[in-house]
Amino acid sequence: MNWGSAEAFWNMGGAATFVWGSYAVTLIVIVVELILLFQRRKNTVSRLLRLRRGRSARRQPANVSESP
Amino acid sequence: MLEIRDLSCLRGDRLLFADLDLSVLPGERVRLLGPNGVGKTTLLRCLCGLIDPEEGEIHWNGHSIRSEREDFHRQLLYIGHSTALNDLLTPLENLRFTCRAGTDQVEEQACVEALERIGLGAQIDLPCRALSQGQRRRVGLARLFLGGERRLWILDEPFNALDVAAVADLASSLDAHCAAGGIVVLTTHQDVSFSHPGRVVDLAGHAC
Amino acid sequence: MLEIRDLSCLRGDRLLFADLDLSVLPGERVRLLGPNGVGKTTLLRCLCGLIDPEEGEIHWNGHSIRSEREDFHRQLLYIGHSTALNDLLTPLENLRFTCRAGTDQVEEQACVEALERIGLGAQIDLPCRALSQGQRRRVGLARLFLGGERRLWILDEPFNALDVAAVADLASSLDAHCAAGGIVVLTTHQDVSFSHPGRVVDLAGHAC
Amino acid sequence: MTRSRFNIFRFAVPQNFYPLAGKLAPIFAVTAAVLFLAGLWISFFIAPTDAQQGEVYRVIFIHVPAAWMSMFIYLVMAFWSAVGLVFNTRLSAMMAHALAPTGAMFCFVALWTGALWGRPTWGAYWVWDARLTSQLLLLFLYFGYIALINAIDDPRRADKAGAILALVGAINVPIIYFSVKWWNTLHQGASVSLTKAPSMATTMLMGMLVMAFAAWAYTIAVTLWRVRSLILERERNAEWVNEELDRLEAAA
Amino acid sequence: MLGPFIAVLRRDLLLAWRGRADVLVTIGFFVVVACLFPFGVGAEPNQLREIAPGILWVDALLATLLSLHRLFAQDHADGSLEQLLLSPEPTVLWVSAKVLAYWLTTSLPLVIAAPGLGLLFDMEQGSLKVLCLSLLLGTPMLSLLGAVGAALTLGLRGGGMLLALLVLPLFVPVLIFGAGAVDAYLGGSGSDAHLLLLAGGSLAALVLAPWACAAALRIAAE
Amino acid sequence: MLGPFIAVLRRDLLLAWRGRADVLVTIGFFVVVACLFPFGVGAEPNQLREIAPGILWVDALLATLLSLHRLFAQDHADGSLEQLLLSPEPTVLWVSAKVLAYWLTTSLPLVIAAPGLGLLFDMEQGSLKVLCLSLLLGTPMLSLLGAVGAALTLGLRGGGMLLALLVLPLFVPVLIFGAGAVDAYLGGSGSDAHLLLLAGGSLAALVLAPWACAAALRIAAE
Ligand code: HEM
Ligand SMILES: Nc1ncnc2c1ncn2[C@@H]1O[C@H](COP(=O)(O)OP(=O)(O)OP(=O)(O)O)[C@@H](O)[C@H]1O
Ligand SMILES: Nc1ncnc2c1ncn2[C@@H]1O[C@H](COP(=O)(O)OP(=O)(O)OP(=O)(O)O)[C@@H](O)[C@H]1O
Ligand SMILES: [Mg+2]
Ligand SMILES: [Mg+2]
Repeated sequence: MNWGSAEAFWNMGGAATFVWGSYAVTLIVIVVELILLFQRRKNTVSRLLRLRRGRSARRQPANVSESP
Repeated sequence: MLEIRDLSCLRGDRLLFADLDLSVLPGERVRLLGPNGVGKTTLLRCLCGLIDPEEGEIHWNGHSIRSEREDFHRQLLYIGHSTALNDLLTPLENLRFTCRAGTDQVEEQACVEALERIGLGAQIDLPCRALSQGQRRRVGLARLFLGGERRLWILDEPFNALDVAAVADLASSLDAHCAAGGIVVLTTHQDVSFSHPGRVVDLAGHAC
Repeated sequence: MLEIRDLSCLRGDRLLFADLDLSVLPGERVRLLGPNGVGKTTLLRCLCGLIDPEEGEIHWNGHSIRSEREDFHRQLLYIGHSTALNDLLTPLENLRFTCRAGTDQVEEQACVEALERIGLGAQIDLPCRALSQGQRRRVGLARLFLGGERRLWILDEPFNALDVAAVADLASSLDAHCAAGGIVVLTTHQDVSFSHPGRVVDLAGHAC
Repeated sequence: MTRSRFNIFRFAVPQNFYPLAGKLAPIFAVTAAVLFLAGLWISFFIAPTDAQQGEVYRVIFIHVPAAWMSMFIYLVMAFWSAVGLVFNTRLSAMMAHALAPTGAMFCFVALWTGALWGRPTWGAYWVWDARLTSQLLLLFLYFGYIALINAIDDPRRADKAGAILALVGAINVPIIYFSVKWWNTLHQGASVSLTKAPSMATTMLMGMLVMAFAAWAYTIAVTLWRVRSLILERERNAEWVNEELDRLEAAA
Repeated sequence: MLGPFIAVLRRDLLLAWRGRADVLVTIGFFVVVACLFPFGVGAEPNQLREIAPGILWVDALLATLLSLHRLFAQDHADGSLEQLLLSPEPTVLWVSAKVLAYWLTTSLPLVIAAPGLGLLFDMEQGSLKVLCLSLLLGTPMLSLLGAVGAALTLGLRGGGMLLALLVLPLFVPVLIFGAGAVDAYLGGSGSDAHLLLLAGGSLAALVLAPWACAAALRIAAE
Repeated sequence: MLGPFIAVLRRDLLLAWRGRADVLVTIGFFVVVACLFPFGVGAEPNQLREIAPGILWVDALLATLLSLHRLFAQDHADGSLEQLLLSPEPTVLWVSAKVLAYWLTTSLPLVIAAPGLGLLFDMEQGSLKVLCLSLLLGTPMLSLLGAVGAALTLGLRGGGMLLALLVLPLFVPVLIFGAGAVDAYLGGSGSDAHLLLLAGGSLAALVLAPWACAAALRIAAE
């Protein structure tokens, strides 16, 4: 074990900004990517469901609507 | 002979029409009918090979227009909504360019005559930017007089913006082309009197 | 009341028409007639104040439209050849913008109803780029239902690209506007059946 | 409306690939999480302090895997694009499309960690060193690809245009890499070259490798998930998507 | 009175939001062009640090230039401009709204992105702050003058280039004071005078440019 | 076979001739941007001489960029592109003609204008010659790669900027070897290797780019 205390661990031998800055941003970026990913999935599915509902609703009156 | 088999077209999220079958014999004139937005323009662009259909095949004289693209395009004359005119060039220069780019061998003199015939004699040296709406369309249509040996004409609302005399003139040109064994596929919302009624395809019947 | 006195218009080095006199009373519908390129569009744009005429004056209710520009434009609704639609916005957003920019106070709901009435209910959320030619024109025309208190409508080939049903619908709207004491000045090459014939001005008679 | 297209590879058909991706993705995700935790443990609690650099060097455990991944992903993207253009398989373009955001993410991480590392070691966040510069250009290539795809709203057109761009970019990547290298040696400036640790301790190497495998597994999982959304979008008019939607609607 | 102003502002911001990628792309262009210079000029840190303010200012100017011709082009092509000219309220009103929306969506992002680029060129904090301030005060003038140029070249052939040629000479004073501010700061004489001049220029342009722009648009619509 | 090639080449040259002013405007832009740098960077002759090749190359690149999006835009907007795609001959043919015409009317004038600018920056004869040669050999690659970008971004929102973002990274090698040629010459190691590489790159682009361009245009017309 390299670290005598939790404090020493967080201090990282004086390079805390750089080390933790790297790890934290990496983590944030990964989390953001995952959130976007699942949001996209949700959006896609709800959009397709909406479209499908719209299409089946439109199918019946389509031919009556406004043909000359 | 133009054959459409089982065609369906998708735009964005919407399936415009599905399972369209149609075959057009030499000498026939087909008018596509249907309300605004039903997919007439889309169908015509499909027929030209500008859009890939979602499903189905289009054949010209028994060959798929994909595999025999060059032969097909040598036979095709398409005039769409946009006039394909460069605003800086004169009608004559534009017409000559369109013909040459389509590998039609035309003389300068023939172009001048086509423009005069269509009523642009006075505007032959004006940049197209200065032309009126109807005059612009006429420049595009002058091409019809020069594409003699092209069998298939596909015209998207060719009568738009034309005055009464020009409409009658164009109609008789289309009649003549069909009489000579050509095929015309067109859309228009106007009622134009042709010498014989021609076939009408109502796209609304195939709409999804 | 719209009065045109002694108007002549120049485009480039060509005098299109000269000494045009015309006065239009409330409730009248005037159709400008003439072959392609005679100067109908130019005249309409002159009437709106977009082009300065070479000579002559245009008066609205007794005031020159130059000196009383703001009052005049509060009464005017012009729909030209181009549709004034931004391709990225939806029909609803475009319509709302045009109204607000012209200082018409309209509710969102009124815009939606106007679009539904003109047959674009299904396209209300589509970017205008995706619309068909006729659908684009309809978006522009939806404005007519929202410009209630504007007396003077100037329409340049409003029937272009519209299907048969839409043409009939638009014609009856124009009739209604005239019946309510409005003025309509329009050009069209199509024969449209109105409830009463209206006045026809043949510009070819004034052409130079 | 099922399509009957002949395909050598069964799973090149979106319809077959979609459920397969759904099964595989969680497996890779779990693998990635486990490896990542192990890698973190190694990098902070097993790897010793570096004699020259002190603790800062611990950045290496994300810096290097991210740099490797970002370059590798671009190659894979180009590969799928080429396959898509040559064999006209729709799934390939979707794969390329699904890989891009993750590649850009790793590219950004490599730059960010490198910059943070550079400050204490070189005294500047950024120097115009060949390797750094080509990494930056790679990020621009990713951005260009993503911007192009987002600007096109017809998905099929977006896939095709993206494939062309990815290929043109891929042909240029080695050219860019070598030209930048040459450029930097030509102007021998005050820039510091990457100081390579003389002989990497085995624990260090191990930590890096574990993290690299975690990145691999993560990339695969994320890409599979993303490609599932893309497949649904592109194939929305197919009958099987309809059935899938039935299932999803029932589940919701 | 403010109807058209608000309508135009709202629509243009909406358009920017609709194509939000564009805003990112503007920043991307700004960054990429800045990164080109080291390739051309060489990677020596001291030299780069010295020419950095100049490069960033020239870059901001080019980014403005590249997007300027879009300012009225779309509205002109689709006929919206005609409709706007027929609005009963004075033209200057909505012209100002358009320029404001333009500044918010293209210049402001540049000001925000500039500090990051400053780091790439290893600029120090103090001069970086002066640089950003000078950009913030100077870019409104660029937008306003540029709008006049855009209106004048509307619908002419060779639009983009002609526009560039027209407005670049007008931009030169802005560039001189903008890049000069940092030099003055580094030289110890303080950058206040330069920054005040930039602010004054922007204010003057704000008062005068919309009128010129409105007149030019009327001509272009004929 | 060559019908469309010649027709397109003739028309595009005719268009350039019709709008001769444009060609002058391109040169004007090139000159004005080069003149901006002394304002931005400071007017020390030695420093300027040193960075001159880099600046001129970056400038040429920007001038190319600014005019690139016009390459297909007009034809796309007015429908000529559709007609060209319906031509029976292969698309690559007339695409090459368009790029050739573009190079002749925008890049070649830059090459011709460069010596004058070099004198402004007090470059000496030998390096000026190398600079012009590198421009002559390198700009075809810029045009060809740029054409691919222009075709890919055709009709998209944010066109010009997006195009810039796409192609600028691809332009970097050209820039490095172009500006590097002068440095190598001054450093005494001879510029042949650089010039050969530029020529090779242009040749490779000549073979490959028209295909990519044609494919992209087909997609754009859909
Ligand atoms: C923004 C700054 C930086 C960037 C963009 C960057 C980029 C890269 C890239 C692309 C690689 C992979 C190269 C390869 O495998 O051939 C790499 C590896 C590496 N980097 Fe960095 N780096 C940066 C800063 C640093 C700093 C400051 C250090 C340490 C002082 C460093 C140390 C390393 C090491 C040790 C490797 C592994 C080398 C190898 O496996 O060959 N990097 N970096
Ligand atoms: N991205 C999209 N999403 C949904 N619908 C779309 C999309 N793009 C196009 N459409 C629809 O596809 C149809 C295209 O129609 P097309 O232009 O072929 O009509 P048309 O029959 O020629 O009409 P017109 O008579 O008005 O010319 C329109 O109804 C349009 O709304
Ligand atoms: N610079 C110019 N030099 C000569 N004639 C010009 C110039 N600019 C425009 N014209 C002519 O002015 C006329 C403009 O007509 P306008 O657009 O008003 O016609 P229109 O009656 O609306 O025709 P259409 O029915 O085709 O719409 C055209 O005949 C055009 O040729
Ligand atoms: Mg249509
Ligand atoms: Mg007209």
